[in-house]
Amino acid sequence: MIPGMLAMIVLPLAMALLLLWAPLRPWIVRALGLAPVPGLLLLPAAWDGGYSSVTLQGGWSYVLDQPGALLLAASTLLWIIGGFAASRWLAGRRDQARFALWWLLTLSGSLGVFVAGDVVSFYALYALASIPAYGLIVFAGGEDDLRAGRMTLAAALIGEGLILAAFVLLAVSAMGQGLAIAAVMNALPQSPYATIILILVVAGFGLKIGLVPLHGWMPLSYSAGPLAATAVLSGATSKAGIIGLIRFLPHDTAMPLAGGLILTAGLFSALYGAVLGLTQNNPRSVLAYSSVSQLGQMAAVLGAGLAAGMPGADSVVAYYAVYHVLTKGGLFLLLGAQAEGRVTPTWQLVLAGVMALGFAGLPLTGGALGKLAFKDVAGGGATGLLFALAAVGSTVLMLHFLTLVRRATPSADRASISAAAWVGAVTAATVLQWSLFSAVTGVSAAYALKPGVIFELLLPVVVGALIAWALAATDRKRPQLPPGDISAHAAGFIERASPRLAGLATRLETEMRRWPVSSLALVVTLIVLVAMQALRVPG
Amino acid sequence: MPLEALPVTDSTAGGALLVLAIVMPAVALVALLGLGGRGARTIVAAALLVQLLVAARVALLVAGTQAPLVYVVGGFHPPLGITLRADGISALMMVVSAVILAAAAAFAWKDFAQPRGKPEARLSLIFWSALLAMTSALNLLFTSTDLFNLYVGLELLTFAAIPVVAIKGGAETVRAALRYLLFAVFGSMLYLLGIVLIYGAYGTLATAEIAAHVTPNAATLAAAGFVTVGLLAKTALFPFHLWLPPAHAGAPAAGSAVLSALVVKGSLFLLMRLWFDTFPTLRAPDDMQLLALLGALAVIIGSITALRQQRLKLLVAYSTVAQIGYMFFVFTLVPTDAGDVIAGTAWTGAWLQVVAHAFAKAGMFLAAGLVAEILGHDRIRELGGLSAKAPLVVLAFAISGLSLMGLPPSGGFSAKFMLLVAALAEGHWLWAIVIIAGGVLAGAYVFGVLSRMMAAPAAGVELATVGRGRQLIALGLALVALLMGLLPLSPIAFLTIGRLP
Amino acid sequence: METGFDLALTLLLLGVGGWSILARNMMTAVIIFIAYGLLLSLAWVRIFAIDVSLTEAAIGSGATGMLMVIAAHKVGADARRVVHPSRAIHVLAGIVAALVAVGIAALAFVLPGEPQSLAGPVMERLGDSGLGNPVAGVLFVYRAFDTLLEKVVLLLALIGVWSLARDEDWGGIPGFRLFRHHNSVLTLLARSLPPIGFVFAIYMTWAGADVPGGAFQGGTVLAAMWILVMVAGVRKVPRVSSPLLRLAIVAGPVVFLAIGFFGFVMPGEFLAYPQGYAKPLIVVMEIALTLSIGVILGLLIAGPPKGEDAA
Amino acid sequence: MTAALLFWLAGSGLIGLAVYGLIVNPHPLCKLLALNLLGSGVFLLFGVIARRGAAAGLGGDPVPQALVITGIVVAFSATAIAVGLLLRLHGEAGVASIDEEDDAP
Repeated sequence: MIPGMLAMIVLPLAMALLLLWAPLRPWIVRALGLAPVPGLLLLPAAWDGGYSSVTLQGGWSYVLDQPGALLLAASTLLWIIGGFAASRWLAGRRDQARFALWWLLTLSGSLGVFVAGDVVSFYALYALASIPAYGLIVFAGGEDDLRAGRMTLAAALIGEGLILAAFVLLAVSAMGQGLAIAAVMNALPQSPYATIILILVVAGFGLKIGLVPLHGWMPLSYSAGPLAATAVLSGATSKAGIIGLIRFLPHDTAMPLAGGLILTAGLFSALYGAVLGLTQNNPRSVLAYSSVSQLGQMAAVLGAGLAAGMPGADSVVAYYAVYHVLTKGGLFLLLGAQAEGRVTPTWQLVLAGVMALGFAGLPLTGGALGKLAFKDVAGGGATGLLFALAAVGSTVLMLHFLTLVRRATPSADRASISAAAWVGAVTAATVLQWSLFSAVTGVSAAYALKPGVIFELLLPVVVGALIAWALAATDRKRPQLPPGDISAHAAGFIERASPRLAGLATRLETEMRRWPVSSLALVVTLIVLVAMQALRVPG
Repeated sequence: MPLEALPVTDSTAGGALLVLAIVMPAVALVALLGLGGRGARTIVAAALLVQLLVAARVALLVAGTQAPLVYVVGGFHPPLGITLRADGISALMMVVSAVILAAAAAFAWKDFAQPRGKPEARLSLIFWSALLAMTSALNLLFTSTDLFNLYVGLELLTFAAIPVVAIKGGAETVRAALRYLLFAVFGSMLYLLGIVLIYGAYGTLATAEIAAHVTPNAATLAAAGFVTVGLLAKTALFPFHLWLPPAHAGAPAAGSAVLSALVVKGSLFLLMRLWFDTFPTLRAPDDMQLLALLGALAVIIGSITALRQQRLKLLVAYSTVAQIGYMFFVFTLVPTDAGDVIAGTAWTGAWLQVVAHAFAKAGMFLAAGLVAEILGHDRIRELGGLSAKAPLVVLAFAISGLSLMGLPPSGGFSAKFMLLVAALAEGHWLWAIVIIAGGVLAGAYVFGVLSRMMAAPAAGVELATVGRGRQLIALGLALVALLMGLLPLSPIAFLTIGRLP
Repeated sequence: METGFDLALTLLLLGVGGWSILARNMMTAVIIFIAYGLLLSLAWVRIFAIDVSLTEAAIGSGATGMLMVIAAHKVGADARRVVHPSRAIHVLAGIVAALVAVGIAALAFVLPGEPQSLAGPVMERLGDSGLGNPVAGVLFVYRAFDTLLEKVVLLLALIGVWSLARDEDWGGIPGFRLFRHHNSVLTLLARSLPPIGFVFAIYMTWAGADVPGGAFQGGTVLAAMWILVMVAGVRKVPRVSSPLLRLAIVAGPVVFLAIGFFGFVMPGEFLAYPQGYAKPLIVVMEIALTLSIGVILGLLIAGPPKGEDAA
Repeated sequence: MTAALLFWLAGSGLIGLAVYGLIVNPHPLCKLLALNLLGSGVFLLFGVIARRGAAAGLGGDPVPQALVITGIVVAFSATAIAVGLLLRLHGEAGVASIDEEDDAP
């Protein structure tokens, strides 16, 4: 286990370093799909649910538990598939090495973050998973790419800042007990800063998973950059936010209020993403809204678990995420394959449709298994109804996506991602999901085949399909919103206002830099400093 | 009323090393001037090598005995004479400055060569003399315990920095040097006024004696104010940074590296020495909020200004303005009761910031110098093609940037983390927000530059080739900053060896 | 009577100092500043600091004044071209400057307790060194380390000035920024004064061990003589690369360092003098320093080397 | 001791004047002059402190007096470098100004 964990983090970094040596570059570019291979060593842990950890010199520690292993398994497979797709796509392109560099850095962080066992490692690997993505998004250098890259980078850096604040407060709360995640989380319930830590954790990781209203960057980001990159970013690296919530929300303590709020925020995101996605005409943007919706459901389940104090919620959410990792990545790869210039064969459209409806819980798909697994945690009643509504929304959204895919005119881009890539990814999703069901839930997978269960799952899909049909039949022009809707408006406002603010700061700086002002300030500082001290000392 | 005498501290074994650290560069300087510039590099190499050995030996002795090294010059004890003393932080800074000076010298080795068989060259004589004088002055500032002796050290450091700034000629750099000189001399005059008042009040200039008798009377408070403000001017804390960006951007790369990494730290070191060791009872963390406020402004405004620079060297220089700001939180963050965990954390964080910034910034300035050499300019918009041509330079810049942004593993992260822990544990929310915001802004400007470096080259641009050796020097310095991040995040005992009370 | 004199001197100092700050014409300001320096050395006599008074007259007023006159002569026309800060800055500057002045003045009345002094300890051990002048004792015995470093500062000032030469002029002759007069009176003075000045400089240095005076005062006299000779064109100005000139520059610091290091051997401390040899060693050192200081001061005033044609 | 008090006041006043001149006088040579005035004021204060410490048969404490001598030399060194810089700047730019924006067209 332990060598596997380290190799998984170090191998991509080592490959990135070897890019310095020009003769090796073509080979490394060709081997992108091999970089995540050490992660396969850790695959068994997803089934056995064991727990292993190691602490290195200097307090760096790494752990492997079931939620981490589940996310890791799916992400490793997606990175391998994506890596081979990317290598093929890169063949003969200029600047291959640059793409490979950012790819490998993101890969190291994206997989490493699932096994980070202490606050510092987590922070470092999380940053590695988030920040280098910028290089992938702006790879082609177009105006839209640059804007999307800037937004993504801003979201990543601000997220880093929020998380750092949370981590420092955790360290302060657990002063003297080390920085292992387990240790600091133990101290959380007694911490005077517990509320603010929770707020920072939810906001910081919420930014990563596009929790409404922090979702504005996601449609922009997923609409730009090469599709091979978008596939891994949307499928794998977005789960850094999920593992963050899993690790840094309390496990053993029931927190009804905090949990309830997270549940509400997650459900709101789930519905919001499903509805607002319908206003988009770009299939990439639609998939992004679907991510907002799906990741929102995962957050909601974690919130429900926190409210009830159910530690099992972590594994369940990770299990549900497995399907999203590979299928979301797969659908982006489909768009890449589609752009090849051929008409998409019908069997592919059907397969894509089935897999996409898996997000809505279409029976027998991996997604349906995920929904069955978290049903107990999510609970029934009003919450259950809302989850069902989200499934209805997902159905409508995914059918909208399929219409767009069918209608899409193949672009002139000479992209060449093989259809095998996306088919492989969705197949892996289904296989993993079926084979893991009993390991995670303790219930035989046959449960999913019961007619009652199938009916219950089918209902929202049918309702959604009817709504979609009704929408299509009315033929009313649907409202169009810019990708990222209100949040993009807000970001746009900040984008326009910030140069003005920065201009103000630089003007102030220029003014202060003039000799008379600066020297005057020096003497004023002297007077204030002495006066402050003198006032404190009586007499 | 003569002050009651303190127990006399005699020279310790190895104390003479401190004299060597200060005087050997001066000997080399005299030899350089006397023999002419022709043997300059040999003399400098020997002097810096001795310096490295001396600094390492001092650090080992301090660590070994867990006690400071002391040397009573001429055998005359204070208050009449001058005593040199190296505690943990002195030893640390001696090692840091010896390493960075040696690296900068190696980097500048070819640029400031004396052409064989030609008459003595100006560049060679001036640059190497200034570098030697800087070495001497820095060691003096790190070890002297006499306030007037320290004044001479401050001036020596400034006068050594001026030729490095002005060496390239041209109206811009000469103006920068003049600004620097006049503002720095203003600062030293205020400092001198402060120590005049201290002598008037206590009849001694030895820090240990002052620390033992200091009382918060009017003269002492005024003195502390003058001394502090004078040193602020020399440290270029915002808004007293008017001289720093043009001076640090105008010097040759190796010079900029030393100026940004070490020279501003000389006066900062003295400021910390004064408030923590000379007037420890005078320091009320609440009154120091003013310094923290200026530090916060430096972080925010310096970073934003860096973000908007068009020239790489100016961006790096403004990053120094911002990074200096972090160091001023220490005056508020270290609580007065010694031995406190928070105190140790803040203290260690501040010194890590000083050292990590020294290495990262030296690496970054050297990288920026190589960039300018490769492209023939340093306009940020036109940095394209660098990553393909000189990946090591880009790597050096990136790693230095990592430390400045405060991402782990790097010394910059450890420093920022510990400062944050101290700030939040004491409820200084505002300063914590500033520290975090500064990291976000640093991320923005470092990434802005990196993405330009990664871009495709503009058509028809000729890129020059630079030597592998100098690229490795820049990279090596950056890597030191990175490896510092592997230290455990807890107070470092070495930094408290020999601290007064 | 004496108080009246002191009061008048105080008012004069403030008046003349203020005038030099407020004068619009730079040359006027500089000449007033020189006069101010002379008044100040008078003040130093009044507070029993003869050594300082001599130094102030020689360096603070003389050498500094000379540098500033040269500068004002060259850049005087700038006065019309620089922009003055706004009225608000003037007012604020006036307020804060007044606050600082009043604050410092107020400290005169609250300096704590009895005056502190090291006069006693200085005199107590001065006998060991054989010196008669306590100020020389402080400079060369107790705080010789400061004095040694101050010599390095002086060398560095020279490096700083030389760094401003253009590369093609390097190795050339320090450009006397003074006007070259081939004037018979000047030539006569330049031929007759230096021998007297030289003797006087050596005397001042040698006497400095026991009575006010010393290397700096002597060095200034020497520098003045040298400059006179150069300006009158009686002797050629040496090149900055001349080995002899370099030797003269470093002679003082070399002797100082050598004696300092010899202290390690005997009596075992850096910058300590062997029992009984203090005074002769100090006198030797001071004479070497006088030479170096004279040459360095002259070179600092002469400025960076200029091309052959400019000399 | 009235001389000491009077000269202390003179020193304070000179420092105030110099600070004012340093802030408002735009030309670097004027600033340099103000700096020298500031220095002389500081030295004078030190001289007064020496005078207060008259003891052991001396008219003043010799330690501050010696330090002032060193201080004067250091201040002179600064002046020499500054004059060199401002003359070079004058030569390069045609006018010696310290703020770029002070260069009136």
